[in-house]
Amino acid sequence: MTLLATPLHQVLALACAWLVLGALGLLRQDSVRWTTRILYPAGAIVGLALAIVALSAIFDPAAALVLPLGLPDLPFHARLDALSAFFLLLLGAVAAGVSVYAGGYFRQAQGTAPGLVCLYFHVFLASMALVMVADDAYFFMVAWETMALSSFFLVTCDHDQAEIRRAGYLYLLIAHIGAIAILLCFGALQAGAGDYTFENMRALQPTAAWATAAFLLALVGFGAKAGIVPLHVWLPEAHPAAPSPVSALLSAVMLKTAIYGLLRVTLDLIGSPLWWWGVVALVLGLVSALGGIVFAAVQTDMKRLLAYSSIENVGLIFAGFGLTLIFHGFGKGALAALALTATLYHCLNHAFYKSLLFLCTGSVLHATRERSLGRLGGLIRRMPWVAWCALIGTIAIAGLPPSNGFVSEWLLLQAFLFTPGLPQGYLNMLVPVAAAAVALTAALSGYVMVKFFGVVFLGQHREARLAEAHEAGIWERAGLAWLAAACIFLGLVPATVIGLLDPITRTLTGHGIGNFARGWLFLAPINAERASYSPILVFAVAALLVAAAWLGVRAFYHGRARRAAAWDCGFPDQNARMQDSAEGFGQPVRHVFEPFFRLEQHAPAPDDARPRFSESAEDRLWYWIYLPVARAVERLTALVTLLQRGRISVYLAYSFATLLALLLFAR
Amino acid sequence: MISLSGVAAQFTELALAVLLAPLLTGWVNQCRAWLQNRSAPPLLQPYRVLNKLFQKEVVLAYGASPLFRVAPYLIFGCLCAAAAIVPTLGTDLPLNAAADAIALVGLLALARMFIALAGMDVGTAFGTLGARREMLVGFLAEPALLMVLFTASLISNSTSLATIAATLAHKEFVIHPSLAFAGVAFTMVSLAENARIPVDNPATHLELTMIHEAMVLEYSGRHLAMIEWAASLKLFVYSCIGLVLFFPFGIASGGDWLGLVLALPALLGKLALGGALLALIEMLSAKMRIFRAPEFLGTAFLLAVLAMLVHVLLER
Amino acid sequence: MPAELLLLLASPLAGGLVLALMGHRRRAAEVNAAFSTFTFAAAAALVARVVSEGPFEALYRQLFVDPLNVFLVALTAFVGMTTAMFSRPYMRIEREHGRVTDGGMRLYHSMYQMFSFTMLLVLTTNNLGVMWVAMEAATLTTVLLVALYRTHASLEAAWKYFILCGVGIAQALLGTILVYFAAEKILGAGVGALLWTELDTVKGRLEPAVMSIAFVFLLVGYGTKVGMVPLHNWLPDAHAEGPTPVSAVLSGLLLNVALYALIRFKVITDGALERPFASGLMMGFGLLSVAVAALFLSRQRDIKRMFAYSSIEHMGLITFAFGLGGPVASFAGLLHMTMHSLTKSAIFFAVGHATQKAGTQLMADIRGLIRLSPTVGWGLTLGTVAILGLPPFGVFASEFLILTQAIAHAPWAAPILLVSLGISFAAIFGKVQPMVFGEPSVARLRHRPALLPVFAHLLLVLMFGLYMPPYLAGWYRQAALLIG
Amino acid sequence: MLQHHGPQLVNLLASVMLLLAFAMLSQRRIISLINLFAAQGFTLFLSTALVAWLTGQDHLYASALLTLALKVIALPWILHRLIRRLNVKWDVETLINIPTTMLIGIVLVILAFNLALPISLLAGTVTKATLGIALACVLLSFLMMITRSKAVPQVIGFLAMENGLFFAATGAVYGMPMVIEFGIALDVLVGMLILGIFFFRIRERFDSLDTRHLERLKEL
Repeated sequence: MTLLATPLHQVLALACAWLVLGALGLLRQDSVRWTTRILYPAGAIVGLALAIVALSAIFDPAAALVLPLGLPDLPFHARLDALSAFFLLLLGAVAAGVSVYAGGYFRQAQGTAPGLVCLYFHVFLASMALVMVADDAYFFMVAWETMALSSFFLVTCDHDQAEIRRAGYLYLLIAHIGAIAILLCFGALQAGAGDYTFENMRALQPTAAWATAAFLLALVGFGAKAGIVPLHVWLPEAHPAAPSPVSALLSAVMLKTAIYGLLRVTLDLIGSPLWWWGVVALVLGLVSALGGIVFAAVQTDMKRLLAYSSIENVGLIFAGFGLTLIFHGFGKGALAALALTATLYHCLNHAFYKSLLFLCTGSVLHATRERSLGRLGGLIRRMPWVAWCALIGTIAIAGLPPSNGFVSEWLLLQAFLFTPGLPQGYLNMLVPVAAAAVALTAALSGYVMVKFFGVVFLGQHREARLAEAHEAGIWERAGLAWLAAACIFLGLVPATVIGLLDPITRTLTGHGIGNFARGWLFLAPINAERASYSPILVFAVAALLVAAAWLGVRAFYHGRARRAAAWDCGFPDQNARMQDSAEGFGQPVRHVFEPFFRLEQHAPAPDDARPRFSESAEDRLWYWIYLPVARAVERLTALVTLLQRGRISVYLAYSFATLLALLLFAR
Repeated sequence: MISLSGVAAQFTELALAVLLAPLLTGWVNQCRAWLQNRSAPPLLQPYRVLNKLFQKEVVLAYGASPLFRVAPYLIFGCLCAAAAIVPTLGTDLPLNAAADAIALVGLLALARMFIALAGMDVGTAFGTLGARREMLVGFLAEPALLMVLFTASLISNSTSLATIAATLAHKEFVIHPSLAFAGVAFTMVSLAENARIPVDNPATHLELTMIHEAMVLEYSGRHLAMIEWAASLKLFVYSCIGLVLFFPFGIASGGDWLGLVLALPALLGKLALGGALLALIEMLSAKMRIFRAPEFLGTAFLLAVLAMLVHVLLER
Repeated sequence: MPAELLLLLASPLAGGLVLALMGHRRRAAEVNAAFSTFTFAAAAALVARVVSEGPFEALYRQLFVDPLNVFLVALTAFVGMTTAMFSRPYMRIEREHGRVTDGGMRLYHSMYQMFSFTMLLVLTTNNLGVMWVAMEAATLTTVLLVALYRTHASLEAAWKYFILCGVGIAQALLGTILVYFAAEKILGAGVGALLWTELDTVKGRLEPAVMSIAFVFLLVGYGTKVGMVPLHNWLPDAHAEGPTPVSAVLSGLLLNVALYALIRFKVITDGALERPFASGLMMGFGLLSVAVAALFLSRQRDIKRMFAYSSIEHMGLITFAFGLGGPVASFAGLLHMTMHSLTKSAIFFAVGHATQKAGTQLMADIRGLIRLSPTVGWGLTLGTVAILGLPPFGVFASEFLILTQAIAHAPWAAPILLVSLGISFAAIFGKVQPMVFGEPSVARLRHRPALLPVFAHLLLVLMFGLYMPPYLAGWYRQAALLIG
Repeated sequence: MLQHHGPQLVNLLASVMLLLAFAMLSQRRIISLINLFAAQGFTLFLSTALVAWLTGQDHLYASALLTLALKVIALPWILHRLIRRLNVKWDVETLINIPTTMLIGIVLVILAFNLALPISLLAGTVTKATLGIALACVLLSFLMMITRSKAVPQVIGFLAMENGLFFAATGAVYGMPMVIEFGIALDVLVGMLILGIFFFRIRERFDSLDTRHLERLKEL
């Protein structure tokens, strides 16, 4: 079958398979069995196949293809090179896990018919796959906005609640503004010469001014989709509104399509980036990282907490991307390769552990019908499997040693350590501050994740009915296990994974760091003396010591234990309300980072019969950027309505004036 | 290239760390008592406490989950691994290639996370209070520690602790002003991390002021012993890091047995001196309100970043 | 005179006369649909003929068919047919609700057919004078339809429509006279001087000064009918107050026909004057229309008024595209014209049923359409998504081409266009989303809505977005070359 | 004599047309407004007939007769009947007072003249000078429509504009081809009938013909 000969054909065939699955969902819209038992698992298999095809395609040279679809003089061009293969691998692997989980999760009825949700779900996956292989502006834009549209319908699944509709509207609006910027960017790249295929854009050498315009537009366009600070307000609204498997896909894979787009435009289409672009991306990344994590610390809704943490991780990815541009701008290819590897590795890790955590919140949401942290707690006893997977996710996202999060953070910090060698004076000064910000963000993410895991899974049940929370179903556990295993695998064998990233860095920056790694055991990007890290050895030593301690104590002393009421320094009546609430655990960060927030406190009056204390920390950007813009447009429209006040003589006067003006001036 | 002396050095260092840690704590308590001119508890008192606790039967709260029972061993394991990484006697340790400075900070952070989670597990008021404060101190101290280690790695342009120790100890002696800043920052961070006086009082019984003790209130028997032992091990690790970065003289370079033998007394002497110095610092300062701790650690963080800037400016 | 052309014009005329007699009968709607279907069949045959044999003239050179106007004839006939099918159940419901009397039904059906006759005449005539008369007749036929409901608002809308368009058309007559005056100097007196084919051949030698003044009058004249901004005031009232099939046909077809007339004159004027005087004016007015109409959208509370402003915005975009000139921009303009007609008429069909269910056109009182009746809800959602230019649909394809041409040839215009499209997206989607999602707030109508036309149109638009059949593309390209 | 003084006579009739346009602009009473419109129609008939006689264009005779039938007899008759049926006896209300309207009118006439100048130089017809006056009549009637608040004066302004257009046609090109003349005449007649229907509907709805009632459709 020549149709499935090359990997590119296979990728397109798999994308069509997803579309067909989505269409099949429409056949029997209301039957939950048909969608969850057959379609979602089939989608998972397609995802797995996509991952395998992408894995094999990473090492092949780029393959291009022209499809019969599209505009008459601009048909769809498709291309599969190392960069797209990597992101397809990421999409396939995560989609496999999430689809399996969705098979179990969508057993419970959502707002819309299960068949429709299945349709949106698979169209969303297929459009993301097509975004990665698109090789001309039209195909890219069609795939890009189909992704935005299908994810909008997913976000507004149960559209009965008003705030879900508002979240959906905000999401699609900012996605559309981003798409407009991307369209302008392609226009700038094409600069009036030749057609709109990426091939032509690569051949064109744009002038510095056009290239800068294209880069800044791409930054705005893809930054809007990635959730970078000024344009991030949709992310904490849209992710919690969507059902959990969809939030996982949104956070894990859709944000990465924005990173893919940015890499494609900057390193591939423009080709020769200027160094100060990197500084812009670095600063934006760090501001988003710090802002994101600080806001994550004060959230009281678990899915909003994870959404803000996504902003933080995207910020770190942008910082890595900024470093790549700085090194590439100064012609240090090897260091650019290191920074790019750190960026791509962090994309991979974030995709896995964020989707794992979102799926855990999904299971918690299903078991308790409760999303706010103030009404959860003690679920580790009722849902051990979900709790331990969440613990793996928590360690990974906090960037602690045996996990994959630590490896990408390690690479990023290594990349930071090389910057003092740059010729630019100020840059050497800026980068230690940047390294400090990255370190602070990593530490803060530890704080946030302890809060997330501790408040949700540990302690006592804050609500009575949590006692009968049931464990997640088989399908859901399979999805969680797949993603947790991926996190552990990526954490323990980074050298082989970097071998995978090598062809990408070689195509984009001309250098690779794959060959310095001394065998699969040790990860030593530049040279062994400089820095090397072997996760397996560290994990083995630590495990050995723990086992030794455990056995030693059992051997020399004894293992007896008995149960009694909690000690708590002698206080007798211990109840669940005495634990820390989510606001409580976030209070130190609110105190330390006070200027970040716009705090509104409601303290009860002294004679209040039922005193209620509430405090809300809002994002200042709403009041600095979004509401002023909305008011400005409002005033402008009010101005325009003066044109249509209803008097016919005034309308005739307009026509008369236009006629005279044209007669007088238009000669 | 794993040499026999390296392996020997590695095992002796690990054994030394695990066994001498309570001794160091005992020595510090003795120095404190003398400085407060009251009669000091015997030097080996911590060993007796540990032995007593190991005998005792463990009492678990009804709500305690398996995490609560596993946490002490995990914490102890992580800190032992951290101790194994820090070169106290020789520099060519087999584990050098396995982990570097960033991994060390990671391991300490992992230990901190587990103790905080254990604190929150039973769901008492003080447990979560302690966990919240521990993480507050943690998220300010960890970046400062990382910056201190970065300053050293910029000087020796490598992040592996052995290379840092080698360049600082065996290269010709150079005054590094950045290390001075880093030194001050490091002391402030280690005071905060080890729950010493200015941030937290190890000997206090007033739960509301505790940070470290509040989390381990629910532990008893062998679990409490492991936690106590881990705490003293943490103090030991921090002092070894301080020695490697600021007083690396006497650490044996690769392969010579004689150097190893001589390094032991040097290490003990330096540790004794360090312990006394720690006790002195504790006597001179009073415990701060918990919301003064962020400013204290903020200055430490600032000093560490300043150290890096000074390095980039002056020593480039 | 070839049979197809004869049938094409005779069928609506005959339909108009027959329905004038039996328009109020029970079977009148079916007869109306039958006549429209027959007209569409004739149009299809005409298209086949032109595509195979090329342009030809007929009826002593008074009628003329070339790739440009045959594509618009086909579009007009197709949308006329689907609107007739849609108006069958719609008008029956209106009659049951007592909003339309028997006399009104008779007037409606006969005027509907006469209206399609006048439009087809404007498209196929070669004589610019006859084109003016047919355009004026189109206004006359629709003004009574707009006032069909005899409410206060519809009366006011009809009066404004008549006066403003009457005055506009009068300017166009003066423009036509001046063109005839310039042509007479070269082609000699008599009917020949008013034939477009003649003028097209000799446009190089026409007097520039006269032609520029003539184009100004024509731009103000036919521009009023296209709804360009300073002259647009009648459009929102007329499209919102008439019955929905009339709004669909007005928004979908009449605007295109007016713009077609303007393009015919632009081709001649640009030929006569060296500098792109006509193109520049059209670009300016187009841009102004897009920007101002976008700002109007967020103030609307009546759904049909909002989509009327959206029509102004899209017609502005098409005028801008033709103003840009060049084969690709003209191709994009023609494509956008087709897409806009199909999508806007589909939206009006869905809106028609939605307003009938809710009994009101105020968007605040219509909620939860998808939950209440999926076909109407999904029709409106997909229609709105299509008209807003979201990719899988064809409107994005033409907007993509227009915007990329704008970036290439008039970079200063691209940001204005994009910002206006962004504002209109925010406004329209912000108002339609609560209507479609959420808890239903309207009563359920007894009989099922006939929404086959809506999904037929949207399917066509989706097809154009993804795959353009080659012969269709070739046809559009021929038409684009004519515009130059 | 008629042959020799032909062009002056045509210019005389053109100036009478302009005078009548100004008179209509300043007229207060509705009845005399209709009579003035009829007079303007008659002047147009005379001018067309004269030009037909002077240049021997026999199709112009038909056009002149058409003008006579439509604009001098039919339309004024319909308007008078409507006025009687609607028993409308009041005077014409204007939005801006008469003197300012006249001032604007004069400015428009000057503008029309130097606009039409380049065209009339090219015109080969004997009546090329009248093109400026025709354009002025069109603009004046446009102004009349803008400044009148009652429905009937607005319609009369619209019909006066048609007169101006026909006058421009004869002036520039000796009239449009016959088929188009008939088309335009038919349109104007049907337009007048429809306007009649509207008068009755507006009257029964608002019991007044003032367009200020027609202002509900607006943006807030």
